[in-house]
Amino acid sequence: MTLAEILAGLFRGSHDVAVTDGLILGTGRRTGGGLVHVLGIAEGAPLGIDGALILAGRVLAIARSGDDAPILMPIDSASQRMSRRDELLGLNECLAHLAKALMLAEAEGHRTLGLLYGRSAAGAFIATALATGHLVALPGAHPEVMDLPSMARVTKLSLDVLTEKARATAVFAPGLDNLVRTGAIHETWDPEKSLAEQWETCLAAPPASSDRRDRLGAERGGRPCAAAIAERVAARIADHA
Amino acid sequence: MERLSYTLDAPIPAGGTKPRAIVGVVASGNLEVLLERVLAPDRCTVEIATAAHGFGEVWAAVVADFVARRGAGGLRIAINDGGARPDTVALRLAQGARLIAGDAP
Amino acid sequence: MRDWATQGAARAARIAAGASFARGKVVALSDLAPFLEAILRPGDRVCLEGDNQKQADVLADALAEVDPAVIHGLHMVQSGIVLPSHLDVFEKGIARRLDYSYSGPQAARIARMLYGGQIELGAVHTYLELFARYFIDLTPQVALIAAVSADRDGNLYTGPNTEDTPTVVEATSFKDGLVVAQVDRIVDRVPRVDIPGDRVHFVVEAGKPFYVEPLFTRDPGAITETQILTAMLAIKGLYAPYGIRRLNHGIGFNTAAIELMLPTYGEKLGLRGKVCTHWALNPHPTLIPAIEAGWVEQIHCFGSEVGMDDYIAARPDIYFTGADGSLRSNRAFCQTAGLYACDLFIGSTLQIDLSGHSSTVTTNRIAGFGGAPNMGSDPRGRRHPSEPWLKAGAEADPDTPAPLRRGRKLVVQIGETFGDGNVPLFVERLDALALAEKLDLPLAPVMVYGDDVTHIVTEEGIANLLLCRNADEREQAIRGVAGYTEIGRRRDAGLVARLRERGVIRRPEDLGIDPLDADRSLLAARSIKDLALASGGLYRPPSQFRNW
Amino acid sequence: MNPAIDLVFEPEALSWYEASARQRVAALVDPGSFHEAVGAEERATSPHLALFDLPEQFDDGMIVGRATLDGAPILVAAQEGRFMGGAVGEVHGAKLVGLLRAAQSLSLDVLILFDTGGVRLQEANAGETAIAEIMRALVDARRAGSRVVGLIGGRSGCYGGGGLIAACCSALVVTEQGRISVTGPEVIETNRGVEEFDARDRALVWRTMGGKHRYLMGGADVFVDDGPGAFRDAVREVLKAPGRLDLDTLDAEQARLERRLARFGAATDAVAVWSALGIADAAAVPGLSTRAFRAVATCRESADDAR
Repeated sequence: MTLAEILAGLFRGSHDVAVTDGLILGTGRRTGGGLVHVLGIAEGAPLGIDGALILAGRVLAIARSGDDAPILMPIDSASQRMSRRDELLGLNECLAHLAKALMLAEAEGHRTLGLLYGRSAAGAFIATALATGHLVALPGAHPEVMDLPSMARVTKLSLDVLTEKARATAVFAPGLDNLVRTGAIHETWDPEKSLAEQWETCLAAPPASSDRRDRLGAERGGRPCAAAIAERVAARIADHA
Repeated sequence: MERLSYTLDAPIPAGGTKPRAIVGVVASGNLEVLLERVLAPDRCTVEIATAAHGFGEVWAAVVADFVARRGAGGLRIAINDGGARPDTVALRLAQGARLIAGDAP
Repeated sequence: MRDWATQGAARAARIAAGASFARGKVVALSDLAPFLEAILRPGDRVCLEGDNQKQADVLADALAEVDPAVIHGLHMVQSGIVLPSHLDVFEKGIARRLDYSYSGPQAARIARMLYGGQIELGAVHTYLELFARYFIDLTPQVALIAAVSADRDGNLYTGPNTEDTPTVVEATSFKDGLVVAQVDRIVDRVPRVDIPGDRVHFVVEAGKPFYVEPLFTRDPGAITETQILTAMLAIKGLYAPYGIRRLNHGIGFNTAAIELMLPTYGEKLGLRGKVCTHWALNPHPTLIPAIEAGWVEQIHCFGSEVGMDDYIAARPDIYFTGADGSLRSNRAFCQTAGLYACDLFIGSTLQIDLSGHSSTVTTNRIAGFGGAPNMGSDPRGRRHPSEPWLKAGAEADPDTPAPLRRGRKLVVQIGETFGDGNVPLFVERLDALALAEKLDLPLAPVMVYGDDVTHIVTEEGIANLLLCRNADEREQAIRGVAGYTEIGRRRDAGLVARLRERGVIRRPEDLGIDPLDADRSLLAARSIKDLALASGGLYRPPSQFRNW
Repeated sequence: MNPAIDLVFEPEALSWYEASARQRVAALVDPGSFHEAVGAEERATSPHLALFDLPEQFDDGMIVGRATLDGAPILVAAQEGRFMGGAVGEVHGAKLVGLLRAAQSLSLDVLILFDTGGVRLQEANAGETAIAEIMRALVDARRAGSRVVGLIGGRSGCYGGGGLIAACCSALVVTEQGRISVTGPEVIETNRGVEEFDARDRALVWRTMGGKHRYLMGGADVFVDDGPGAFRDAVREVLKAPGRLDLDTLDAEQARLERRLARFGAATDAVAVWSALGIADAAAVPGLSTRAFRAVATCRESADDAR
């Protein structure tokens, strides 16, 4: 789906969302008229220091605003912007700052919902969609850490071999299904149904009291060990306390 | 990965009382050695998982010399190998024996 | 009547042809290729200066650009085949025959071209041997050399990297040959005259320094515990008992470890002032801590080393320096010094066979010799005594009365029993032999002959070959330090034990060395940054060695 | 006097850069106080490396546990930068998640000894997700009052998701060798060309991503020598400040980062940034000893209460 279709599906006509230099900024109105803050990345743009600070500034302003309106974060991005200038000026801080801002806004009572509708990868994915409280995707979305040809270069395995291995496990190959199976993406929406209704269903559910992605990964078979290891570590640490 | 396993009579029991020790890291040309004091003091087992295939004879010789010369009795030794050279293997085994004997922190 | 001055006339003709491209002696960079076409003749013997360090790179590139229809069939007589252009001239037919010494970075390509018949090989030499032949039967008609700066009269300043230049110019210019120099810039007055202008016929301003490879920089960060153990063995088992004061080191990590352990391990053994005081050695950065700790009295250098110039200039008591304050190096003199005035050479190699022959050749890589065979050989012409030389001579030949007994230079091979990629150091048969067969060479390229080697040091111990009385003992002494290689595992355990009782083989424990003490904390510097700090900021490492 | 130590620098016996993760932890905390949770003997290895015929490590390159520092309990995590470049895989990441969740529930401070190239490609999806979980657990722990201190000075630096986790910490202690970044030099060069970033120019790598630059920019809070003693002293120092992460903190960070872009956004090289900071001989900064560097670094940007 395109961003326009998504916004139409969610808000019908009642939104002022605009895309500037690949950044999505604006607001929309829920079915019942309630306010929604919309910010994200469009057009497969990379996320650099400048964009990250704009988004973070907006999130912090929302967190300070006193409203408890949810934040919707549609994402169709490249990876983090790869450049000398971005690294020189501390891209890691800017991306982490955005992620922290999203988590703090959530703590201040704003539900944060990531909506992956295109590509996303690596640092841009972590700083945006993966930092929201609930991440949904639309079919056709294509998250990846690294594309298979690049991975073939780094691992010195042939593309054929990698493709074959990718069939056996969800753990490394790009693609929506694999990220769903690891638990990174909570659910996939059905584009045939009303997006607004699916969105309202999300908001109607009580906010998660803890990060359940590793449990989901175990249930879905994409991450067999993570939840058990994390629990074992926490239990052992507590035992010694 | 190639898996090798040796069980040997050990003339010298491992020193000290520590239940276990670990030395080394798995990296290219390096290895980790985990030593656990779980066997009878005149036995030693060594299990190896190695990225370098076809060096069984060399491993057997290195392991045999180690068990003959150092305190290895009572130890179950597990090795993850990233293709280390025999001199590095011998050194890590000796470091492991010293560590479990408590000579070094 | 015979004309006794044909060579002089030929040179005059070449100068006249070249002068049309020159103002005085100065040739413009843009005219370099046509200029070379004017001064060269097909079939010329040409020395293109370059060794394992400095390179006349601009002249090399220009030579590769000349028209093979005009200039072809050159006979290259040069120390180093190092730059791609050095082989391009053969590929294009500009050159045909080659006599050289060192080909480290081009080892694989030169092997392919030799197999392919694109190069007609005269011989692979040692540096000193090739220099010698410049004065007998390989005298260049044209020398293309490199310097830092020149004045308009052609006086050259070579800076710290003088290296081969005086030798090449001497052989060429005084035998009616033509000398062309590339310089970074032309100045009114050179800082010091390394080559007098009347020996130099043309100068080209390259506008950049000649290329220098930092070949002698070893990162302490890459030194392994096993290499440290071999260094402990060498210091305690060889340097101390023989009292080695005058020596040369190879460029491997084992010898770098020795250099870095003098101020720590050597100090603990009380060896300062007793060993390692006088050196034939390039300015190894890894020797900085020993120099700073007062171990070293003086060092003569084959060449300089990238980043070391300011440090050297600030330590004129240690190094040979000129009126301008910078290092004066000279490869021919330093090779001679290493051959005749040093009591020990120690270096690493790729293969050692059961006779002790060693080689760095593999069947698809021909790295040449450089200077190692000169350093690593016993000079039969030596006549002055020294304690280590006499002691080694007595070990080798206890029966001859002392006044008639030759001493022996200590020639030590040091290494780990397995090299990179688990390749064994010890072999039944050197790859050099297969290479000689393949190329139909009368001589296999052996780096150090077995009868010159006195000791082999590995992590398993030291084999003293001087004490071996027959070929069988020698073979078992070598097997006895060959560790877990196939050669080592096939030892005669009984004979090896007897050799150990006689001190022919000495294990770490025989020397009071615990292999578990071989720790990187023994290194006086553990990184290039440590070396820079130890130099008080005077050593400025090239970027590729930095992690700061 | 022993000339061996009469040098202008006196490194600690153990180099942080060279030490293994286990050596670092042992030398950092009170002697003998470290108790590992899910240690090597449990053989909690990666379930995915076998698919690639790659060797496993018994701790999957991550060591977590409890210790004391000056007698006070503290939690510690350490990455082994030599095992797969310290890369984050499923087990590796989950151990840190578990530790951070324990820190929140037990109200304990955490030390993270970073040494990572980022996400482990052979288990990329698990690693990427683990990074997100770690960041969330870290933020939750900080919001609950725990202090999380990152220590950076290993061989593999702190790259990729590691760089993002580091920037979520309360404070960062860094050595000159320590590198903090998202995209590695080789990846930038591969994607954008050698004109954008020459990955072989190591001086460029360090002045763009290395410890001195990060300290001068406020990307790290304490600059230390390469040894566990120096790190221990620095940790003691930063743990004097109270733990805090709220909107005020992030507003301050927003202002701090916006100011950085305004001040240095036009710079194309670190030397220009350092000049703009007011360092007279900026080009000399990489060569300075720690003492000399601290003396010129007084004009640095700080991130106090703004991280």
